[in-house]
Amino acid sequence: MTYALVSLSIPLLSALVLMLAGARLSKRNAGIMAILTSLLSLVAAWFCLLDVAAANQSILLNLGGWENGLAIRLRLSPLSSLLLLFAAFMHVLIGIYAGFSRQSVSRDFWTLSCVLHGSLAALWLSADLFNLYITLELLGLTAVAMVALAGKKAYKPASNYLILSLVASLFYLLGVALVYGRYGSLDVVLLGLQTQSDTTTRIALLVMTAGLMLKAALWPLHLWLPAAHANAPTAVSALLSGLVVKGPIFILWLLWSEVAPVDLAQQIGPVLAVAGMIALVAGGLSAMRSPYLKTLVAYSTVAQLGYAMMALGLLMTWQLPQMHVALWLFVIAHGLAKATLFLAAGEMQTTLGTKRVSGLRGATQTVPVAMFAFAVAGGSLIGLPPSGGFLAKWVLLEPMLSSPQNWPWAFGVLLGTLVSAAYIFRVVAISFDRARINPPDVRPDRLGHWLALLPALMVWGMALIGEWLIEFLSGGGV
Amino acid sequence: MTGLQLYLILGAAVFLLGLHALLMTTDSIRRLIAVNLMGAGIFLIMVALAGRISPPDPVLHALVVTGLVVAISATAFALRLITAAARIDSGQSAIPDKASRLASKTLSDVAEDSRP
Amino acid sequence: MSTLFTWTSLLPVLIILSSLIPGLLIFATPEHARTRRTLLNMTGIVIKLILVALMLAGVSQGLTFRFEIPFLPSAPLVLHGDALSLQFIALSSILWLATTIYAIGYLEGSPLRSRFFGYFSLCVSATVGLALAGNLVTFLLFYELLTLSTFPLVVHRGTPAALKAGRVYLAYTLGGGTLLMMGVALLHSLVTTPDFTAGGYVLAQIEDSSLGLQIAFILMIAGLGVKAALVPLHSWLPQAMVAPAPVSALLHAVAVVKAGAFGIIRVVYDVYGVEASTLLALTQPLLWLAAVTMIYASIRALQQQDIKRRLAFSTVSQVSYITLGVALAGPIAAVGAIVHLVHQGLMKVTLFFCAGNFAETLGIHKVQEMDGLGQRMPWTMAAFSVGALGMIGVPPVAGFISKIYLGMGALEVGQPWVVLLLAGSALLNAAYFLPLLYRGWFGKPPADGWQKDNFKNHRFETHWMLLMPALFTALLSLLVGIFAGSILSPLGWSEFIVSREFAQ
Amino acid sequence: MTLELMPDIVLGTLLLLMAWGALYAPTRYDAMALFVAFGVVVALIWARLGAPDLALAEAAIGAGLTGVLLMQAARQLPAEVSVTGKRMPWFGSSLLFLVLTCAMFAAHILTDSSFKQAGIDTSATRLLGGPTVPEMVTAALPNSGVSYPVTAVLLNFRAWDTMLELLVLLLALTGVRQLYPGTPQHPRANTASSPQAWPVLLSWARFLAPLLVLLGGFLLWRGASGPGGAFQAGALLASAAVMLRLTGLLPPLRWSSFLLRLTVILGALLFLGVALASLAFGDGWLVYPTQWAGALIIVIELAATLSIAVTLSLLVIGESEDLAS
Repeated sequence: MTYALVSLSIPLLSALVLMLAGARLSKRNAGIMAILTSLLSLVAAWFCLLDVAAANQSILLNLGGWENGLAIRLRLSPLSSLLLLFAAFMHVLIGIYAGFSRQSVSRDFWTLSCVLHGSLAALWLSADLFNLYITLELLGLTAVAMVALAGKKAYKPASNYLILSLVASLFYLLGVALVYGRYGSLDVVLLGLQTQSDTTTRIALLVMTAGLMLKAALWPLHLWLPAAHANAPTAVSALLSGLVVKGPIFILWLLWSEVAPVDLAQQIGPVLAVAGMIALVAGGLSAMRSPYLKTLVAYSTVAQLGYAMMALGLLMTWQLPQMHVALWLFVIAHGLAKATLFLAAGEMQTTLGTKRVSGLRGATQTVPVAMFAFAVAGGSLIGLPPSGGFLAKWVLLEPMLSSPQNWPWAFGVLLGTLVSAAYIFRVVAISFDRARINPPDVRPDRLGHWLALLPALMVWGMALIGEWLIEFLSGGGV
Repeated sequence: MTGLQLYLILGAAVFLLGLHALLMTTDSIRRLIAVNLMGAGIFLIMVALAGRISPPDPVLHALVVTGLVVAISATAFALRLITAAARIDSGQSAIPDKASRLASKTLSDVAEDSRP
Repeated sequence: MSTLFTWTSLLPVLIILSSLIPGLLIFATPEHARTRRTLLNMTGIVIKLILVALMLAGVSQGLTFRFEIPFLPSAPLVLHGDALSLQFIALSSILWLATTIYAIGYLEGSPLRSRFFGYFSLCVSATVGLALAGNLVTFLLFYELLTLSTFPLVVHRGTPAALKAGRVYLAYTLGGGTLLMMGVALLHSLVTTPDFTAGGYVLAQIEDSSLGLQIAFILMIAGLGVKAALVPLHSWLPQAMVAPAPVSALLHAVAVVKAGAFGIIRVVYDVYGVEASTLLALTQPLLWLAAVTMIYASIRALQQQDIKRRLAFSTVSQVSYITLGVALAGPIAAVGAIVHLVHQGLMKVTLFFCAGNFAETLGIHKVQEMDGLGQRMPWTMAAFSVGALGMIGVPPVAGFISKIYLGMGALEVGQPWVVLLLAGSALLNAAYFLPLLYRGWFGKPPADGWQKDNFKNHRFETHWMLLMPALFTALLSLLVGIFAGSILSPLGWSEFIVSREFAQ
Repeated sequence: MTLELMPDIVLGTLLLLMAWGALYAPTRYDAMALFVAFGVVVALIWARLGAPDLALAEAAIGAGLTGVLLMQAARQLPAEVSVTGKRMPWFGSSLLFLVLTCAMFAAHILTDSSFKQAGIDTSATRLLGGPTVPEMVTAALPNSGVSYPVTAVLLNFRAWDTMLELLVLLLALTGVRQLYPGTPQHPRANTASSPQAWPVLLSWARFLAPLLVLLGGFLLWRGASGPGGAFQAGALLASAAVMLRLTGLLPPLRWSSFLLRLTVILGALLFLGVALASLAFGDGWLVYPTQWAGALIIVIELAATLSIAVTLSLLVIGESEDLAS
């Protein structure tokens, strides 16, 4: 647990120091400091993961040493240790990209990215509904401030995003208030022992779910996402799509897999799963039609989150532990792949001087590395073996196929795969156009392009540790 | 009906009123006010729930204090953001394209040329 | 860990790496470094051929080559060199040699050659991986990688037509890949994913979940059928003709189409097993499908005036022979099917090389333009004739052997109508190939000369790098037919495979 | 029953009226004014419900700071296009549905027996037969270092929440600072930061501000044993600062000053420092040693008050030249 706390407090401390230092620290040094911070946090998270793997169970910590119920509890499960590691890695990667590639960011990006890192770590570790509310707010405000970094054109999307995010948090807070009113507790584990499926619980869970779905941009509450994610600076889009939307999903998962009574979860599960299926198709179709590259990538987030929602819904319906694994494999694979997609999209936009998909004609020649990264990461989104996306899909498919009455769900996965393939290869096919090449405005930035490729290779590399990952997540994953 | 129930209903009513207004208006300031009202409704519910016992539940009061800080921070940020967004000329397209940039460049060139 | 590092476990990996690493290096090679690129290509090929020979020797000695790393629960990644995989690997390695030489000559002076040869090598690596795959999940993996690495080759020219063909190709093959994945996953949920076993491994489950097994079979055959170009999933293949000639050769003879056919062989023999497939009533529909494909594609081939398109439909028809042999579910037919995998490859690659030579040398694309070709390009025309006659089934060319075995196999399992079918198909083959030969040898060259005439003052009738591969493969098609009786011929090896398959 | 509830009903009606007005008043200016009035009513209700801390906080924020914020925004915003903004027609039917469902749910909640039970007596909130959380608070109070339960919860039992809450404030400030990138190019001669205030307002401010500061100090000091505490004190101090700044009596608060930045982050920094120190040298993350708990809490509260005060005033009245780094 100590390592987890260290991994959590390093970025927070660093954020404060960066704020204090202000202009005294040059922008470059601020960047280096933030990257080192994430790196240190990554190391701590790694040790934390080793600890958990050795203990092979969740570790609970009562903050302040107070008794259960009174104290806020933190919980370190295999999943949260993995997510700590994941968040730290993404911050290191995107930090290096933001600091050293041609895309420059303002000084406050570093403060915000440290706060984001810290609040995500706090979220993964928290097992207290109200504490989760605060981390959720932190996450939302950071995200909005980061979108606003893009400058004037992003203010409007940012303010819309902020209002939506506030509303979403309030829905969640209402649910928390009702739960506390009903059970007199905020602790996830204690609540899990107590909850019954009465009306209050039902309404509380429903409003919380609505709020969290809005925050996570799960269909049909996703309409804010493309504008916000597509207008942010490239590094920020990658963080938003890769990490920020995963926070609410974590809480949603916590609620339904632990707090909610089983019979209630079984009632709501199919609804969520169907919504996930629709998200897959609807998001994919929107991505297919989008004229702008970043919007396409943003819509693909909507679609891919459909997989996560499907996994969650089916987890609730069937109460099968594999579904935890499927859900979190999707989240991690999608995070890595999406980081690549946004970085590559940003690089291609800068180099080719266009934001349109049609401007990518000839991209395999003009920006080969970025385009290759885009295609490779796209392969994971489609779920081609042996990528991380395939691992997740495989784990999701297995229980679906095991008995004939579940086969219709597999059809949803099939549809999702085809739609994702359609929008990814729409981009890839255009890039092979040699007849009407769009000439680059500037020379490609080598570092940025290769950095974009890195997470894509990692998501394919997940295959190497696939079996271990699945076992690690299913062993005491809850 | 007791006083507590009255305040519970009031809280729910204020929340719903805020939600309704949020969905009905497009003016950002009014939407922000609506969000604040929703928050106030929730706080009302929480305080009413705290009042079930005597002395009132300190945990809920503490949560509301925390919630208030979060609300004022977010409100201040949102207001600043809204005013900043309003300052920006809304005529600009959110995603300018190479073509349109070129077009605007040409236009300004033309303007440059036509200057005496 | 000790099993990881013996030479028998590493050899399969090395075989894949022998084309993968040169491929990756070629990507990094500058466009103008022609010698370095050629050197990389040739080193890779030579190493691969040596390794394959080594493995061939090992397998015939009874050694097992198996490499395994964990991947999915109860479905590890397994590379496994058995007799059947070697048949396919040997074919693709030899044809890779021929095709690479051909491609170097063909693409001389054109842009983006590093990219082309990079993907070319990746494509071969995927094919070899697919051949070595030891279980269905590994097979699936390489099957998808093959799709991905061939796409850039299909759209290599980057023209609107190429892009359109590429989109069609992707739509079909990715759709097929998805179906295959569903099938594999369904089968995995029924019987998990053990290694390919001669005689199959589903027999024990046949009572409990026959419906599931049937659906999995249909899904997998549909997925594989796309690449094997079974009607009605074949239309991508003629469209993909816009690709450069070496790519067409690769698609038709070495990699893509063969991957589908090879997959069908694996699924029927080593996953379901002949007994289970018959019990589940799966072979008869497959037989019908193959028969329909055979006849339909031959008729379509008759209608084509473009040489490459005619060859494409001929491929559709010829590859279904393999499926036919598999579906007949008898040992002799099986020999026919497996040997046809090689024979068709050799003959078809010859035909495509020759067609490419005609186009490159004299700008000939249509059947009508072939008049008198034999006078200007006798060697190429001779090679073309060998290939065409083999396709019809004229002895002693390789095609004759496969047809004989297929026919005997059909009689053995009591399906005499298949013999009629084969005869009909041979007639149709003759009908669409003989006119070409007639025009080529006996037609009069155009009075006003050829529309273009490259390589006129060369030592050979065309560039030697274009001519030699065609002659080489034509010679091979003849030799494997003539020496079919030898144990080292594809036929002998196929009998070796089948004897193990039908042993139990 | 009715007589007893009379004040509640009056307050409730007022609340709803104000809420309605704040949302649907014909002009935006009226809406804002009514929103401030709404805040006052809410403060009254808090007082009535036995939550004096909240009443104080709401008065300082809802009526004070939010009012200033809104007025400033109103001054800068262009006129509203239409009275209540454009309506979204396609939203109509779905909205009706939504509101109806919500209302139905609300009605259901309030009549549902389980909630009624929970709403009237708290027997349902026992943790698996153990003591309820308020009982735990009472029991643990002597060890918490302070004698007022709300403060104990905020700064000891749920100190982690409070620490994160301070971060939220900092974050809002960082976010606002994004909107004023770089140094202003055109220093305006007569900016809003130094308006020509009326003499009456000036003298009022001179009189009120010290009072607010005093009151803030008192609240902070009192927080250990009674209603009050860091947040209320900070909010009052911020109100005083805002008032003085608006009348031009306070020099501008410049983000570029190191001291100011230190003050802003002091609360969170100290909190985090204590947490790390307790992890490294003490019994664990945020575990205060019992004999020092009181002193620690006072120090943290002091720091937090300063941070909150400065952050809030910057959030409310920070101009571009103040916020630029």
